[in-house]
Amino acid sequence: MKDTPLSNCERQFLLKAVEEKKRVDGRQTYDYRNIKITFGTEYGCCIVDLGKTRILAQVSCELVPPKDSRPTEGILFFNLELSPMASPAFELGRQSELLVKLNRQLERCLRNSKCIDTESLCVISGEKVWQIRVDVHVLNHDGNLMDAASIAAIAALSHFRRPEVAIQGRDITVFTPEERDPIPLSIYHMPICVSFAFFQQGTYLLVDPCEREERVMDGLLVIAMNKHREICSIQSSGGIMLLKEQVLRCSKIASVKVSEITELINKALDNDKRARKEGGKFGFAESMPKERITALKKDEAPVEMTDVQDTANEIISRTEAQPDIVKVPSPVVPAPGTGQVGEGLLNTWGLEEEEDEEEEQHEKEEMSTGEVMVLSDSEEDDVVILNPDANKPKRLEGGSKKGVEAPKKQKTSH
Amino acid sequence: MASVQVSEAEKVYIMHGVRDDLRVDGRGCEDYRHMVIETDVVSNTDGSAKVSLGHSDILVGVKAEIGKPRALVPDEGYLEFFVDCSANATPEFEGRGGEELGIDLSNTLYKVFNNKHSIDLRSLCICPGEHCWVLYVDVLLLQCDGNLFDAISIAIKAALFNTRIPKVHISEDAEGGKEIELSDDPYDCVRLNVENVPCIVTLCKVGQRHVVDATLQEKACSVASLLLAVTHKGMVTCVRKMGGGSLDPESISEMTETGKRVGKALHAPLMDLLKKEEGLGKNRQKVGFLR
Amino acid sequence: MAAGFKTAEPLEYHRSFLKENCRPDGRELGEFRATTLNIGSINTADGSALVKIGNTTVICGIKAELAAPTVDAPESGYIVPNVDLPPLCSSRFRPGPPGEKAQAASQFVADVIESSDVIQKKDLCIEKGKLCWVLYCDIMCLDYDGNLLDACIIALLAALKNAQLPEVTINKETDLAEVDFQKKNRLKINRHPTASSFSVFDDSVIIVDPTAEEEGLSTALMTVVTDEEDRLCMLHKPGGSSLSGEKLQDCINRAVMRNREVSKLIDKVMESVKAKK
Amino acid sequence: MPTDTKRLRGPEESQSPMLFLPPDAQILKASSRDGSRGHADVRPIFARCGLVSQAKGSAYLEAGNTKIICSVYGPRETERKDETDMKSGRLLCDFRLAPFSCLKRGAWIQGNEERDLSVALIESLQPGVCLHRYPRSQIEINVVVLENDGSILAHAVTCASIALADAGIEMYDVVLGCTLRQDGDTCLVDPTFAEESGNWLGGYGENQGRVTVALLPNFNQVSGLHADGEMREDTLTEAVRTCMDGCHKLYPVVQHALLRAVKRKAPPSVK
Amino acid sequence: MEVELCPILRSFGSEQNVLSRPDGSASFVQGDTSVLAGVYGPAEVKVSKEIYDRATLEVVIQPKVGLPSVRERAREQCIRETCEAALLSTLHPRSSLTLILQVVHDDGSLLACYLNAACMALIDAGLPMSSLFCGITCAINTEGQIITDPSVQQEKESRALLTFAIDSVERKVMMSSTKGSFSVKELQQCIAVSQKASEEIFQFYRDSVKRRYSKIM
Repeated sequence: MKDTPLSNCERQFLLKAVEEKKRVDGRQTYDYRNIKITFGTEYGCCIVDLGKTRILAQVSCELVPPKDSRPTEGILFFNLELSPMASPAFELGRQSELLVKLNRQLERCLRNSKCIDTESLCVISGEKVWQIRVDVHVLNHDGNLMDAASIAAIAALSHFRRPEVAIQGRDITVFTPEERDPIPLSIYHMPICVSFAFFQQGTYLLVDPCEREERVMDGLLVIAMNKHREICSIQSSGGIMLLKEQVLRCSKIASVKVSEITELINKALDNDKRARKEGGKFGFAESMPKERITALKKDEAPVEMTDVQDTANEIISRTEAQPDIVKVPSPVVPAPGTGQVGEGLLNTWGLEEEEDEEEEQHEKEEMSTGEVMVLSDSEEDDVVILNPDANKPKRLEGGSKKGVEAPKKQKTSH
Repeated sequence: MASVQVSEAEKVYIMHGVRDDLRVDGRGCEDYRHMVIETDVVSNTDGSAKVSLGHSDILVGVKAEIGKPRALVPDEGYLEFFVDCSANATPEFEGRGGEELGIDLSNTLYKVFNNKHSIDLRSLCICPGEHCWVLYVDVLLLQCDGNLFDAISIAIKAALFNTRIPKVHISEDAEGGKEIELSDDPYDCVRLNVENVPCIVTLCKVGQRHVVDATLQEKACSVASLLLAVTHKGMVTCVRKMGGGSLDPESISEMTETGKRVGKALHAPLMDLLKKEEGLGKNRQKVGFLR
Repeated sequence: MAAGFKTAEPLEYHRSFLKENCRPDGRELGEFRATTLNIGSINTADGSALVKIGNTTVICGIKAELAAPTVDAPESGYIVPNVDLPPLCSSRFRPGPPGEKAQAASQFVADVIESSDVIQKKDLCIEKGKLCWVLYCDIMCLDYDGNLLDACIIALLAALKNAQLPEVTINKETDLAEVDFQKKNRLKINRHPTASSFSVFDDSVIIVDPTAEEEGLSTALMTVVTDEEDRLCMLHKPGGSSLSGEKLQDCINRAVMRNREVSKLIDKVMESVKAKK
Repeated sequence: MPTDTKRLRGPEESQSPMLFLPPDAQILKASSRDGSRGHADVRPIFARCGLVSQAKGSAYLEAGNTKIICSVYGPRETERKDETDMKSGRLLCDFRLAPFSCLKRGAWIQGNEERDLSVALIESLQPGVCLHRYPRSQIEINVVVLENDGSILAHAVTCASIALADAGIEMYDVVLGCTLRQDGDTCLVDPTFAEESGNWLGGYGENQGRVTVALLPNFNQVSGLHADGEMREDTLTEAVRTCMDGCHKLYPVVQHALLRAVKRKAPPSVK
Repeated sequence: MEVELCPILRSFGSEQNVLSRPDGSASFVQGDTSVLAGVYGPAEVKVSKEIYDRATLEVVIQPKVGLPSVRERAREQCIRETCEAALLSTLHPRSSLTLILQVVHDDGSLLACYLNAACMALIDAGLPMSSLFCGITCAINTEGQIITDPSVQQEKESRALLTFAIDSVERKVMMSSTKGSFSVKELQQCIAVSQKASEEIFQFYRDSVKRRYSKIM
C-alpha cells in the first residue's frame, strides 16, 4: 500500500506555520509531545507513547556461545521492526532505507555507548554468555520514531530481569523466577535520543517533529545523550549545513530534555516496582483508560452453563442413532509393498494389447524384492522395459490393480 | 553475460575470416590476444594476481585461513571459490544482475579443481581431522571483453603461484591439547606447487572451424563452444559444452585435440613469466591498476 | 458443450452435479477417491512411503540423524516434519521458499504428530542429555489435485511404520557414539492417526476428499483427524462458512469410518512386505 | 541471524549416523559389477509419461535405484520482460534433489549442486527444442530427484526431454543422456552412486573422471558434454564415444514410452 | 458421567480507535493476554494479488520476539479465512484489506484473543460484515474438567486445548483449531460451552458499540 501523499497546499501551510513559530498541534518550538511509559506484566516489556507515536519494546535473553573475539562479553542484539500496522507505507519484511537507518542509530545509541555492562553477562568465559535481545516494534508512526524507540529500548532494558544461574564445573543451572529472584541488568547510564528537525536550510528548528513536520523538513539532527550530559552519538542527515553554534545550542536543549525524560523513565520504573511489591495490579490491562468512550471493560464472571451437557449428548446420540454398520472395504494388495483401497478410477490394465499383459506377467514373476514403485494414474499406465543384455531383469511397477469388490457407498448425511 | 549485437553482414565477414584462418584482429585461429600478468598486486592477501586479456580484466586474491577439514577427507585442506561480478565491469551486473554468472563461474572452477593433482591438498593439512588451511580464492571481474574463463584460470594460477602460506608450529600442552602457533616471520612461509594447476581453454565453434580466445563479436557468431581445462601434461580436468547449439562428435574430438595442444603450450611461457617476474624481486616497479 | 460450461461457470457446473447428489468425477458426496499406498521404495531414506489419493500424489521420506537433545527436554528426541509443494506438482506453486499453503500443511502435520503422540519423543532418546535421534520427515507433493493433508498423514504414518533405525550405542571408554548398521530397529508407533478432509459447498453441502478444483470453489474446508480408538486428535477448520455441531458430528463419524479403511490398508501393505522377507 | 522461518526447524546441528560408524566399516562398497552387468551396459530403465495430472507434460524415469520425476508447464508468457532476445522462447529449470534422495540428508534450500545441475540440464536440452517457435514465452521444466543412485544428470536429461515431448513442445529430436565413470583404464557406463563416488576421491591414480553426454540420436549431435576429474585426451574422446553408444541404447525405451503416450492421447480411430 | 465445568471468562476489555494511522484499530485484553489489531483498507491492491470479484485480505501476525515462524503463518491462515467468511468482501472488488495483529502479552487463549481483537478492529474500520465472530478457547485438564479462557499455566496443565470461532448469527462453528486428543463427547461439550460463552462476548461487542455511539444517538 502506498502512503497518502502530502498535497502542496498542506506543505505550504506547514512551512508557513514553522516560519511563524507555530505548530500544527499547538506546541511550542522546543516542546515534546506527551510521553507515556507503560510496563507489561512480563519483565522487560514496555510501551512508549510519544504523542500518537506508539512503540513496543521487549527484551529477552538466551544463553549462547560468545563471539570468538570477545569470549568474556555478553551479546547485545537490537532488532527494530517497522510493523505494517504503523503506517500504510511500511511493507512486511522489506529492508527499507528508514529501517536500516533506525536500526543503525539504535545500535549506535545503545550498544556503542557501552551503557550496559556486557562483561557481567558472561557465564562461562569462552563458552556461554547471555545474549540480550531487544525487539522494538513501531506500532503507530506519527513522527520522531528514533526518540520514542530509544526511550522504549532503554526503559525496557532497565525493567528487564534475567534468570539467575548457578555454575558447577561446566554444568549450568538456570533457575526459574519461582526458585530464585531474577536479576536486573547492570546499566551504567541511560542514553536517550533527541531529534531536531531543521527547515529552510537550517533557519528554523523544531524539537520532536511529528510525522507531518518530518515530511516537510530539510534535515534532521539526532543527538543521543545521557543525564550526565555526555553525548553518546550525534548524527545529522538530510544534507543540511549547520553552524557550530546551532549544534551547540541543540546539545544544550538536548541535555534539558534528556534529564526530563530520564526522570520520567525512573518514575515509571519506580511506580511499576511499587505496584509489584505491594501486590497491586500492574501491566497493560490496568493501563487501559476506563473513562474513554471507545473503551469498555468487563469483569471476570462465570458464564451460565445450563443444558450444555444435554446439548452435547443430544448431538452425539442423534448421529449415533444412524446405522453405520457399513462394512469397511478391504484393500487390495497387487504387489508386495503396494496396496489400494477404494473405488472410482478404472484401470485399463489387461485391457490393452496382449503385449502389455505379457510384460506385466513377466515383471511379476521376476520381481526380486518387495520394494515396488507405483506412480501412475491407473488409466495411464505405460510401461516400457529395457533390458538390453538381459543380465538382470528390472523390478518395478506393481500396476495398481483395480479394487475387485463391489464399491461400497457411504454417505455423510446431509 | 556481457554480449554484443552483431549484424548479419558482420557475421558473414567474421565467419569467412575464420574459415581462412584470419581473424578480425589479425590473429590466427589458435592465437591468444595480448596478455598482461602482474602478481602481488593486493597487499592484504596471501597471494594475488591481475590478468588482462584483451580488454578483459580479472583480479584474483587468495586468502589462507585455518579451518576444519571436511569429514570425508580429514587429511586434506580445500579451496573455496567466489566470483564477484562487480558492476564496474558492466552495468548489467548492478544489484543482483551478476549473481547468476558468478555462481556459474565459481561452480565451473570447483569442477576444474575437482581432482587429486591440480593442487596437492594434503600439503594444506595442518593436523588431520582438526585443522587445515582453507584457500579462499576470490575472483573479481573488473572488465568483461570475452573469454572470461581462460583469463580467470590464468589469473588463479598466477595468484596461487604468488601465494605464501605462513608456517605453523604445533605444540602440545600438558593436557594433551594442541596449540597452533603462526610464524611471525613473513619470509618463513610455504609455497604451493602450482605446476599441475590447469588452465582453461575455451574453443568457440565459428562456422566449420573453431577459434581460441574468442572476442565478443566472434562469440556472437558461434552457437556452441567447448571449455576444456588442461594441465601442463595435457591432462583434461574439466570439459563443458556451452551455448545453445550442439556439436557433432568429430568436431568434439578435433576441438579436444586443439584444446590440449593450445593448453599445453600455454603453461610453459606462463610459468617462465611468473618466475621471471618474481626474479625481479620485491622492489620491482609495480604497474597495478594504472596502465 | 459440457467442457465450455465447466470452464465458464465452474461453480454452477459443480452445483448441477451436487443437486443430484453426485460429483463431476462420478463419485458420491461421501466417497473417497481410490487410495494407493506403496512403502519402502526409496532406498536412500530410512523409511519411505508413497500415497496416491486419486491423482494427488505425495511421497514421504524419513531420514534419521543424531543430535544433542535440548536443555529443556533432555530425554526427548526431535521430529521435524516439513511439507513441500514444489512447482513440479502444480502450476499454482512457484519456485522458491514454501508459500503459505505449504507452511500451513507443515504446521498441520507437526500438530498432528504432537497431538496424537504417534511416536513418543522419549523413545527417540539414546542417552539422556547427550544424544538422541532427529527424525526428519520430509513430505513432497508430486501431483497436487486436492486433499493434500489426508495424503500427507497417510504417507507420514506409513513411512514411520516402515522406518528402521540402526542401533546406536555409546562407547563407555571413548564416550563416542557407535552405529551398527547391521542391527536395525523399527520405531514404536504409539497411535495410528488418519485424516479425513471435507469441503463445504455453498455453506451447506458437505463432500469428502475434495479435488483441487472442488477445494477452490468451496466455501470452507475441514480436516478431522482420528485415531484407532476413535478419539479425535485434531479438528482443523481454518475459517470459512460456519457449521453446526450436528454437521461436525456427521463428518467425525465419516472420519472414523475412513480411519478403519486406511488402517486396514496400511496393515495389509505392511504385512505384504513382511511376508516377502 | 539468517534463519529459515518458513520451515519447521530441527536442532541447530545434527549429524548423519554414517559419521559414527566404526572406522573399519564401509558403506560405499565400490561394486565390481561381476555377473550383474557389463562395464559398458546401461542399467535397465523404465520410463513413462503423463503421471502428473496438473502438468502439461510429465515423465517418470527409473534406472536401477535412481528415480527421477519431471513435469513441464508452458509455454506461457515470459516473466522477465527485460530479456533482450524476445524472438525465441526460454527454458527455465527448477532442479531439486529431494532431502531424502541422497545418503546424507539434503537441505530444502536449493544448493549450488542443484543450481549447477539445472544450468547443465538447460544447456543440454536447449539444442533439441525448437525455441524459435515460442517467441516471448517460457517453458518451465521441473525436475525432482526422488532417489539418487548415480548418473542423475544424464537421466534427468532423458526424463526432461520425454516430458517436453509429452507436453507437445516442438522439438528437433529427443535428448538422451548417458554418464560414464572412468577409473584408470576401466570405464563404467551409467554408474551407480557407489561407483560414481567410489575410490576416486580416495585414490590418487591417473585417469579418474566422470563424463556426461547428452545426445540428439537422430542427428548424432552432442548437445551437452560435462566432464570433470582428470583424463588423458584420448581417454576423453573414447569416453565420449562410449557414452554416445550408451545413449543410443536408451532410444527404443524412450520411443516406446512416447508412442504409448501419443496412443493414449489420440487413440487410433476405429474404422 | 457428568463432566465438571469451570466456565469462567477472565475479565476482558477492549479499546477501539487506539492508533491514529490505521483505518481501524483495537486492543483486546483477556486477563493478562493482550493483542493489538490494526486494519488498513479498502485500498489499492497489488496487481499480483488482485482478485477480480472481491477484496484481497491479508492477515499478518507479529510476534513480540523474533520473526514470525511457520506457526504464525498457520494461525494467519485460520484468522484470514474466518474474517473472509464474515466480511462482505464482494462489496470492495479489486482492493486490498490488511489486518495486522500484534501480540502485546501472551497469557493463554492467544488465538481467541487474536480473533476478538480482529473483530473489534474490523468493526472500528467500518467494514461491512455479514456477521460478527468471537474466539473462545477451552482447555480440558487431566481430570476431564473443561476450563474456558485458560491462562498459560492452565494451558500447560491441560491435556487438550480447543479454540473455536463462533459466528453471531447462528452460533455455529466458523473455525476450529485443536491440540491434544479428546473424545467426541468432550468436543461437543466444548462446542456447547463455547456457544454459551460467546453470548457474553457478543453482548460485550454490543455494549461497547452502544457506549461508543451513545453521544451520537
